[in-house]
Amino acid sequence: MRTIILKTASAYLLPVLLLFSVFILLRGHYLPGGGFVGGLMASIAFVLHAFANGLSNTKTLIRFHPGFLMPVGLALAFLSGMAPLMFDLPFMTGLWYPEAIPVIGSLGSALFFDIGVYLVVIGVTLTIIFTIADTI
Amino acid sequence: MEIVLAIMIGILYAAGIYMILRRSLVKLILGIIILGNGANLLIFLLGRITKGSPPIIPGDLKVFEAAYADPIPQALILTAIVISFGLQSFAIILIKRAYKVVKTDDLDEMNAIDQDS
Amino acid sequence: MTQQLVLYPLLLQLFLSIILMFSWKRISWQRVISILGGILNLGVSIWLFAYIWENGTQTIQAGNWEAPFGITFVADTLAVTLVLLTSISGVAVSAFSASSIIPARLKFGYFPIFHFLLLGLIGAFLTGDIFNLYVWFEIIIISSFVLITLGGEKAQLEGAVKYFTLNILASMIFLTAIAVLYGLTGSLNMADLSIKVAAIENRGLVEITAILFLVAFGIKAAVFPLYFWLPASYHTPPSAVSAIFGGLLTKVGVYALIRVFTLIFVGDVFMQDTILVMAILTLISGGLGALIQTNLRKVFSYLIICHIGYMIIGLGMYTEVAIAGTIFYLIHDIVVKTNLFMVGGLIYRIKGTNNIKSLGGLYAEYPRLSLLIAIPLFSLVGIPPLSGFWPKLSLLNAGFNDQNWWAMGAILFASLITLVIIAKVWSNVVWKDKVELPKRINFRYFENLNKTRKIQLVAPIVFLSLISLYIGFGAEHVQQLSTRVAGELMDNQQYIDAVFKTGQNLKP
Amino acid sequence: MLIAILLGFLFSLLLVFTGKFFKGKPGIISAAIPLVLFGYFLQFIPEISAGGTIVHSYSWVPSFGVNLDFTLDGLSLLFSLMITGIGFLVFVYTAAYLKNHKYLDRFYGYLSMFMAAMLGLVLSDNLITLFVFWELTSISSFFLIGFNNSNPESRKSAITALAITGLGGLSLLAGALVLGSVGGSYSIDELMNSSGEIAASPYYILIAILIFGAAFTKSAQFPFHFWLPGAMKAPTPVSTYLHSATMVKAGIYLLMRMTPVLGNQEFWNSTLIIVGSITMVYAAIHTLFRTDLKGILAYSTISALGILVFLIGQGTEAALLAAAVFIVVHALYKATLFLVTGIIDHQTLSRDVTILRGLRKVMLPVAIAGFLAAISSAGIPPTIGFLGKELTYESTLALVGTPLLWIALILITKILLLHAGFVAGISPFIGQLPERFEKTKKPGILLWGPPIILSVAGIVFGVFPGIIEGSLIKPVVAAMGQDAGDQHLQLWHGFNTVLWLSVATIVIGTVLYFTIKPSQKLVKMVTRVEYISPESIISGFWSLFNKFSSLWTRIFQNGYLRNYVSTILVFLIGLTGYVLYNTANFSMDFSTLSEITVYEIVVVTILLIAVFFVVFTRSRLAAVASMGVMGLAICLIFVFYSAPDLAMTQFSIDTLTVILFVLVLYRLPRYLKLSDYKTRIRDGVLALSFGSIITILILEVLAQPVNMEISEYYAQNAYLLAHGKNVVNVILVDFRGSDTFMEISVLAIAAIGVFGLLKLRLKKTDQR
Amino acid sequence: MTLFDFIYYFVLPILSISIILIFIRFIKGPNMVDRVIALDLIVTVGIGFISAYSILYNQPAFLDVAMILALIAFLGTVAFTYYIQQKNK
Amino acid sequence: MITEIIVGILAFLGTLFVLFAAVGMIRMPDTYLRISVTTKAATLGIGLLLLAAAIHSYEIAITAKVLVIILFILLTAPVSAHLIGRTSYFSGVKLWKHSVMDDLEGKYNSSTEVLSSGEEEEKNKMED
Amino acid sequence: MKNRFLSNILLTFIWVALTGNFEIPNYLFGFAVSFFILRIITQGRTDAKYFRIVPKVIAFIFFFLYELLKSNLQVAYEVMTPTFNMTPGIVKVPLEASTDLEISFLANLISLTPGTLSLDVSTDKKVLYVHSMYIKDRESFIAGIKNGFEKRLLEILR
Ligand code: NA
Ligand code: NA
Repeated sequence: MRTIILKTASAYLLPVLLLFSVFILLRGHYLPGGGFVGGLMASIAFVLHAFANGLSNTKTLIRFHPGFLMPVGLALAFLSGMAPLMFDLPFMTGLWYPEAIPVIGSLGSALFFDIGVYLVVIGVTLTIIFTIADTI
Repeated sequence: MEIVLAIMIGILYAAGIYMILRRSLVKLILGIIILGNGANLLIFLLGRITKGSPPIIPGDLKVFEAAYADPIPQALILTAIVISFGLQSFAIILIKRAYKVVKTDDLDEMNAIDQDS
Repeated sequence: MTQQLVLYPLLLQLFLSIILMFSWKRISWQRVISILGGILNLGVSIWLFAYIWENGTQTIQAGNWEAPFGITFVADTLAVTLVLLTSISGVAVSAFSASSIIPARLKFGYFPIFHFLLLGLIGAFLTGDIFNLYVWFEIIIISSFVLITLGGEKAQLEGAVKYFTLNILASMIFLTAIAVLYGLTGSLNMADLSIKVAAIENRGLVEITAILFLVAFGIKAAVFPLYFWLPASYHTPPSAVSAIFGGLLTKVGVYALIRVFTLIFVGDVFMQDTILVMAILTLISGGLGALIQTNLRKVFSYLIICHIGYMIIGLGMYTEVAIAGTIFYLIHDIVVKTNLFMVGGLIYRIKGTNNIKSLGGLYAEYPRLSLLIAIPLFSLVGIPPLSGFWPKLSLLNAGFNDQNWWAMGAILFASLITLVIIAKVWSNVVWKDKVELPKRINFRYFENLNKTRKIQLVAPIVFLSLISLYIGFGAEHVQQLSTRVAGELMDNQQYIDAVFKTGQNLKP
Repeated sequence: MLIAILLGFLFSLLLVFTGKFFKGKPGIISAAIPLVLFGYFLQFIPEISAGGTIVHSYSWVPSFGVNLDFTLDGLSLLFSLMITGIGFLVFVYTAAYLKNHKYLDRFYGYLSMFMAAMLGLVLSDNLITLFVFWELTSISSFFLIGFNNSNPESRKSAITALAITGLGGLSLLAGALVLGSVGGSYSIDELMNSSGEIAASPYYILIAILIFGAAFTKSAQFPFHFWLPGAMKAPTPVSTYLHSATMVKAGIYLLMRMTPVLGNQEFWNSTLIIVGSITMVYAAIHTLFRTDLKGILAYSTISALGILVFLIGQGTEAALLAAAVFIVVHALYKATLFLVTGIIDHQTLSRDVTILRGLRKVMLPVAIAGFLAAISSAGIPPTIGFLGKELTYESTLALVGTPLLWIALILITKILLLHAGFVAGISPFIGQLPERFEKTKKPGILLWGPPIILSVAGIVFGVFPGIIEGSLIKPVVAAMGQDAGDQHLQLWHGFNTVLWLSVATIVIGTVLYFTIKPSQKLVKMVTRVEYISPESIISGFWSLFNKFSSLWTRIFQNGYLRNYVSTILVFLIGLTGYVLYNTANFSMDFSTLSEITVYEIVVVTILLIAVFFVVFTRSRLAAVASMGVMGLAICLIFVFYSAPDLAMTQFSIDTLTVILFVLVLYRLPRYLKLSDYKTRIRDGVLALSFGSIITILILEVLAQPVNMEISEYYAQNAYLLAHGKNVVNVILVDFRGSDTFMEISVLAIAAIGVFGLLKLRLKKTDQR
Repeated sequence: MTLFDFIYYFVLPILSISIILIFIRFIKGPNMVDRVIALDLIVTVGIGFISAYSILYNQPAFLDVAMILALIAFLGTVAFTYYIQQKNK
Repeated sequence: MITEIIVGILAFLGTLFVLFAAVGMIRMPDTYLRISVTTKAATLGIGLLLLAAAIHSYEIAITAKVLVIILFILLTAPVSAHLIGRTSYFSGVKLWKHSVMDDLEGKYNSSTEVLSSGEEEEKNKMED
Repeated sequence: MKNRFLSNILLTFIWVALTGNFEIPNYLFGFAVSFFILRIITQGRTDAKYFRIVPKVIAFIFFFLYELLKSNLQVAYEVMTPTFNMTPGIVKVPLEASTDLEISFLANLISLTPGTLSLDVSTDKKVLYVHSMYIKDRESFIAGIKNGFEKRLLEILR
């Protein structure tokens, strides 16, 4: 859509929304949120940007195909699920760093898993929407 | 309230089914979405409902002190919602592609393959 | 280390899928990864099978949360048998795909999705948690959607719409059933459910839940009167896809029926009778359908339905002999049906069509290949002592012990129909003189393929044929396995003990 | 013995890989196999005739009680010798008959496979094993009948034969299973010992019927006989070997084998007598109406099989002896006649008896063989045929009840068979050689040798019946549990009724031969009544069955998705409704329910109206927007009942779905076709019934006690063990992390699918 | 009258009435844009609902939902307007 | 207690403004007026309600978060209004019959998506 | 460069506010997160001067809140009284504001306040089309906007 008002707004909303998304991702273990909703927020940010600025602009912004995030996210989740196997614990067993980390709280494999979820969701949503928009 | 919700869920199921039985592919998918929502709410209701106490351990506590809503149905529904989203988005694209190839969204005109026997 | 073994096939498939996604456009890598991974997976599955055979049912608690709180994976003999068969079919179809799937499809994620499908199947067999089973089912469904539509041809899409809708409907019913089960018991662990459901006093409610499961899984298993999606769609995707579908997809529904009705809803006469009637009608209906088809793959599709009846009928009779027959048939059918659709694909590669009327001349052109094809075809018929014969023997025995003349009649009827159909197929495809068809331009005819590609097409068929020959001639081994599985299923306390680690037969 | 049986299979397997070698002249080497086997079985004659049996047992599938138990007694020895002996001759004959044939190797493969299967069949002591080989004979017969696979008729006959014998096979399987269950074993030897119990069991009739089903189909008894004339499409060696000498006798073998187990019962005997007599007369009459040599021979074979069944049905010592002799008789003369016919066909390219004349001039040895076979067939002394016929009359005369009828029937049959034998074995050779056959090439010794050997054997055995009496025939009777010790095979019995019957047969038959000549006119006569023949009745039934299949399939698989959905739902509603109706008890404790508030009611109402709007609006976009409202309402419901995570997810997903719809929809036209009023009512009723069942189900479940054991475990351990306070999230990433992993995999797969669906465009050439 | 009662007997009912009124507009249309406005407004009132509800049960966790609603509702509107505009092209 | 009263007042005002918006939604005679009404009243109302919730929680963390939400609403509400407004106009939604002027008429070319300012035409007129 | 830094700081504050954790590590973390996000999304952008405008910003906020309240009361009155006293219409307002940011800011503020709604900006960014509920005459309406919002806004933004 050719509207500078939306375009301008989206330019400012994009970082804010992305910030939100990270926020929602990280605190999911303590409050409502988590990788899934966080990922959706991030993708919504980019989708909004695409609506306002056109898909090609958003694509140059991201620089790589969002689909690439899917295997990356899955691999991250996979590794966090596999890590316990090194300690002869079952798949997906939570490993926790003994001390609390500022901001995030307890650092554990679950967080990496959630980040994996986050990345996959972004990858998926953007792949779907960009593909549709591409082939309209 | 449970009774009201039970009736509502029944209606959601009915509406979903009714939509699936229509001729339009778009309606079909809307029906599937409605049905999915009905199923999610069903899980929710059958896991028993609790007002105003989300399953989040409050403040500095380490375990719950007061009543809390059953978190399991919530987790299940979350999973189900996300999965449905995956399926739905695929289905929606299917409409698009089907329309392009078959040139219709009328399901009654998509029966060539069953009948060439 | 060995305790982790239970999940190795699953993790390996997951790993393969991810790796394959990373090698998105590099289809030659994908071919190699898929085949080598498949072989590796076969090795792991054999290892797992041998381990379970030696040591009995093993479980692993994902996340290290004790049952029934976490998700339990249970490797009993049935599960590992099916995992093994999945790996066998999987590796065969991998190789077959490498040659028969056109590069255009490979470039759009065929192999990652294919391995996701295998992942879903293996997960469904191993999981001991009913909701987790739902999730695996969804993996299977979505992968199969993608595979069935990949290429987006008209027929594919029309088939996919039906396939999609009816499978989603099944999923919804499944989900509804899980909700009810959770509402009744507050549990999702199947072993736990087994205990808790038995304790529910309102049996009517349990029965309704059972019906929901029956319909949900019945749709997936393609049982009468729930099978419609299958004939509408199975013949539309590429043969390699049909092969894995034909071999394994309906079987996972059968598996779920077996699991649920031997573990959770046990001893309900009304349900058993219902299953029995459905099975009989499935045998008849599938047979009648197959009789009148003119497309090779449609014939096979209806035969899938027909033969699902054999598996379900054993469940309906619910005796150890009957269940053993079901299991034996399951084992036989996975191998043979996979092979059959690959055969269909091979014929398509040779001739450029699957329409029976246009086929022919195979005997003159490819006599040895024709004989090779005879193995799955006549195994399917159950010409003794080929593999299809033995389970029927079990089922007929069980039917007689039950004085169930209808069941026996349906089994014999379906056998005869299958015999006639396969004879017709053989006559038209192999014997009949070549029908001169216009050469399709740029079509990759079998004769024009290079040697590697030819081997990739034929070797899987040889491999599966050898296995089905083994199932037939080595029926004693398979029967021992089936009997053991049936024993485990009939005595679900073993399963429960394994999950809660309360039994004595478990090694640490 | 196992090796003896497997030899044929191994050889055919070998041919798959070395076929080229056997395609040409070396093909005749194959004949070594039946020859060796013939020798192998000959060596057992002394032991068997001394009353012994040879048993070999190999374990195979003990779980099913299926073992490779082989027993060689008089009955199986006779059959084994026929199988290998005639087999040898046929193998030799084939080398010449199919000389230079492109697929000679295949032919030998099938033939030796068949021979092995047949040996297995007659040697098996285990019923299931017997069935296994039984089916293998059907399958190899299928391949042999369809050997000329370019010919559609030949393919069709192969399928018909397979279908009929397959039907019989299943009957045998069922019979074997029931018999095994009733008798407690699959071992025929053991079953013989419990024949009393079997006869007394309520399943006796069933068992007998099932065994009959097998035997009658295999041995071409009325009304299942018609596959046999059809099977004449096979090359003549096949007709000789399978369809006269061996395979069709498998049914006879089965009946004989089962006689000690099931025989000597009213039902058994009378059924066999009736079916046998109908078959023999019916088929014998049919021979009059054929001009094709093989057709005549086929019907005369059926007739002969009928005689055998008739004899077995009589069940007396004399009858069984007659049967045993007649088996040998028939094998010798019918095989000869077939071979002779084959030679004629091979050399003259014709099998039409109305034009074949004077061939003795070009193939004298063949003529001799034909003549000898014909007189044996006619029962003219001193052939063995005469012995067979005499014994038949003798045992029939001894029948209690109405022997006159049976004598009349058998007499008619014999007369007609004589006629047929003369037509096939004599008429082509006598008279003037027509011009067209003058240049006929002489057949080689490989062709005429075998029929000469067989026909001469018929004379030799007739003149010196002692050769086979003690060594082959009597052990057969003994194997069936009878002692034929006081009977002797001899040509001359003195002047008695039997002799007069024989004389009558020969005289009337010969007269008939000179009065009724096969002609097209006769053939046409029979085609006029063809529509009431069992074949056309069964094929009519078959096409009706096909129509029914189409109808049935079209009713269910009608191409309309909504009908599929409806069917499934009707099924589901029917079952659940039935159970609900029988078991529902509404015992809700209203005090445990939460109170109803205004805002909840409002949200629910809005949700429902939004849903109705989705259902009834004609604008797609409005429907989608209404889905948005619905999503929000659900989101609020989740908030009201303490599920913030759900609320968030629900709303974000809904918005995304709406966006997807929006992106996709605007290319689509408006909803065009509405279903008619009736359909909508029907669907509405269906949908509402389903909804009601769900509602009732919910209320029922809510009335049940709650179990929070697992939730409590999560609540207790979420922070302490899993370091999280949002229990839902802890469940998602930890307690049930595997679910979540798969859930994101689902998403990834869907995305790949969408990508492929939209971006992948197949080239025209890649499409189907 | 406690704050609870006030929210319970005044705020939530009024919000309910508002939402119904807006919903009536949604149903009535007459244009698609009216529906879009109504939808947007319904979501906005939904945020109000959640705020009030979080006061009622003293559960600030619900405000996170309000936040998500605020963030995402905007996107819905953008999408719809995009759609209508494309359709009119 | 004082907090409770403040919360009550804020909630009261917020609710009221929401109600105004809702009534406006029903009563206003054309789409543009409805947009106008809702953007303002609803935004204010929701802002007040959110604020009430924030104060009620009595936690600085939550208050801060609520302020961010309000900021976000203030940021997006007018953009939404603008989007819907222009879309309405360009898709042919008519103004209320008592409207006094329409400067936008005929300025939009839907195929090129160009909205003319009318300045060129005036320039052209003056040059003429 | 400076603009980016400022954005970064701004986002950091939003982060801290969102998380409600006012400890030093959270500022650092917030800074890192925002830096990363900006790094991902930044393309070339114009600078602006921030520091001298802070008091004006505060004044502007109060002005805006006042306008907001006023407009709402007006609307409330209009909605709740049985008759309409509206004279609505669309007015073309020539723009002094020139950058995208200025124009958007102005347009949004207009939308948020008394009876007015920015419909769209012309493609050449010269005029803003505004829908208003109360138009006495075109000139005074335009003047109201130009002297009110636009002037104050441009003071801040320029
Ligand atoms: Na979460
Ligand atoms: Na864990």
